[in-house]
Amino acid sequence: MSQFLDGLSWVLLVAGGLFAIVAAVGVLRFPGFFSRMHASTLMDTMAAGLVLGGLGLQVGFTVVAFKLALVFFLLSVTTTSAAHALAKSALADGVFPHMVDPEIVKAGLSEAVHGPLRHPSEHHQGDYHPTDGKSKREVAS
Amino acid sequence: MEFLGLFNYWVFVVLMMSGFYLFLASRNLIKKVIGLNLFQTSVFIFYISTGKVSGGAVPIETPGILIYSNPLPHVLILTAIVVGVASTAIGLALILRIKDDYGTVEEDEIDAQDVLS
Amino acid sequence: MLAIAIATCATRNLFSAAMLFGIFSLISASLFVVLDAADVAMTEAAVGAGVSTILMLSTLAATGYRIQRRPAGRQVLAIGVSVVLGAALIYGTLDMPKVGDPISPVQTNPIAKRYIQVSPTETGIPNMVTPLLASYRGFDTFGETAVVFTAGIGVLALIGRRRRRNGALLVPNEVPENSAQRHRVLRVSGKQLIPFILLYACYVQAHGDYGPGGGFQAGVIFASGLMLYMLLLGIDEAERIISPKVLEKLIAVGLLIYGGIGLLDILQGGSFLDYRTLSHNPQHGLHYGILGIELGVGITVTAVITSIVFCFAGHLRSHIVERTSQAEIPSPKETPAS
Amino acid sequence: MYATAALLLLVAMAITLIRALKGPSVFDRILAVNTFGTATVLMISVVGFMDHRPDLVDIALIYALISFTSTIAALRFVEIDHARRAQEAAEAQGDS
Repeated sequence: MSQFLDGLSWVLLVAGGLFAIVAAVGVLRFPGFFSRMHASTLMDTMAAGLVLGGLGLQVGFTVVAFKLALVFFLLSVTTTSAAHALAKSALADGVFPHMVDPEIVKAGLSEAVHGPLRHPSEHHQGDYHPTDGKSKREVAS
Repeated sequence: MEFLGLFNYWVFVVLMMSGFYLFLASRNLIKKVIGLNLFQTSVFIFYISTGKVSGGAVPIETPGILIYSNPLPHVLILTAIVVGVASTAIGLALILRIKDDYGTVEEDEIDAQDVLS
Repeated sequence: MLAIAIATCATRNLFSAAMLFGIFSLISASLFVVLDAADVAMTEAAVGAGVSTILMLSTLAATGYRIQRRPAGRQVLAIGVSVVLGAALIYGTLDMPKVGDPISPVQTNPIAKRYIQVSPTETGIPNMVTPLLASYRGFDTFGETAVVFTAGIGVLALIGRRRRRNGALLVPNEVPENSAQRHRVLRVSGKQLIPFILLYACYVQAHGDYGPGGGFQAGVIFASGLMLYMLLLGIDEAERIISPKVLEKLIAVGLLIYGGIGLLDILQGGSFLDYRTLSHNPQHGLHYGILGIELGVGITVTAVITSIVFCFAGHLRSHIVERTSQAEIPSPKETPAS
Repeated sequence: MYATAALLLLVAMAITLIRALKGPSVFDRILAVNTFGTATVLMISVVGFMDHRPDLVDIALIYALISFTSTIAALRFVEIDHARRAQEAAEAQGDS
């Protein structure tokens, strides 16, 4: 049983570390502030939860486990509200969500106003392909 | 920690020198304070590195652990950090007053105003 | 870490320099953890990431954060001096014992051995840093506390309540209608956190004998809790909770507790700060003495740091109020509803 | 096992750091610092366990609290600065 728990906590720890890396890569590579924010929440939820959970399995039900739970609780309270405030400040300061192509937004708006139009991808050929990640990155860079 | 060797000391030297450079080269008083802080932190790192014993543990007595790192540098640095932030606060307060009276925190502009008056 | 240091040098935007400095101290605190200095890491975490960042930011908010480009002459000279000095220092380190070497002079010094081997049994306190701080090096710590005290007094004298008089009380928050009202979510959740922080500070204070912690750390953490309150609800609200006058007195009270315990030792027939006389059992006496001293240190540090931060915030606020009153006379209508 | 997790977290911290250094906007930097802080919290807990010192979780706890405070401070600074710039712009308009 203890070996099973050990293995489980190993898996959790490594998974948490991997999630942390994924989050960090997201923070580095995503275009635009708000999508980066989306990536950073991964760190606060998945990575923190998995790593702290893995550590918690190591100690069992002790004071330390309680502290770990407290850390997780505090992290989930602080990071969410800090993220909320950050997004709000950024929005107020004139940072807008990164759009792949502002024209699409306009097209979407006009669609909303004037009824269905052509699909944006027909409209802007080569600019926007929802399924093609490559051109997205090109737009970002 | 064997592989560290003298590396820690080199890190400390480079950090210290970058703080020193910042202090010498910048004319902005706030940046000078940041440089001083950098310098200070490098000294902290130096002290703590000297206290480390390889294979040692945090100096809190626990049954079963025989080797502890040297607590003396820890004590010195512990107080030094708090004193350091207090003195930083003094420096920044002085800067604020300078800003109030001169309207700038750039050293040469202050000099120029002093020459004028 | 080096990258950060160099980037801090390179950037001319002081705001990013301050933020980078925050990261820098986070990293150095992690380094302290790796190097077995738990207490130091705790202090550095609380001080570097919290207090000094906030102080720098509030100074920057008052002074502006862009620097003009400078002529290069002086920088070249500075680089030259630093590189030469750095080379000399590195040359000096070549003779030094390796990091972690158990037979380096620092480790073989008899005093270190004594502290490690005797102090836990002599004082009954497992955390060696605490008795070392409060008892063996009690004079030193007394001096340090006095320095912190003096710094607090200095800041109060420099940017204290001088500017409070000129009608600044009309505007309760630093930026009316802009910040305090907008962040309702932040305010609610932050407010829930503050009791945790304060309680945790008390725990750190009391638990300093057994785990990492003690007066300095607890003081800084307590002050951070109050700082958070100030950031969330504005300086006036915070000063209503704990008034600057009380803080000023607390600064002195902490130091007086420290000195008073020392004097008590003399009265009991020992020497200054020799706590063994405080109780019939020398070990208990030491323990009580250390706890009392830590309490004194904690009170002083809390009061000093809180009042420093309040001073900075008050100064900043008066700046902003001055600027707004130059543009237009602030009317009571601007006050937020809360 | 702990070493693996610590290594992964270290890499994550390094990557986040690059964003903090690059950060085109102030908010990117704050975000990166925040993420970095979370990573540091995890890192410290893991290192503490690596040393068989679960008490070090205390330090991680303090980190979690303090990094929140400093994030809010940074936001506050940005707001004050924003307000000042807006006001300066308004004054400049009034002058011209």
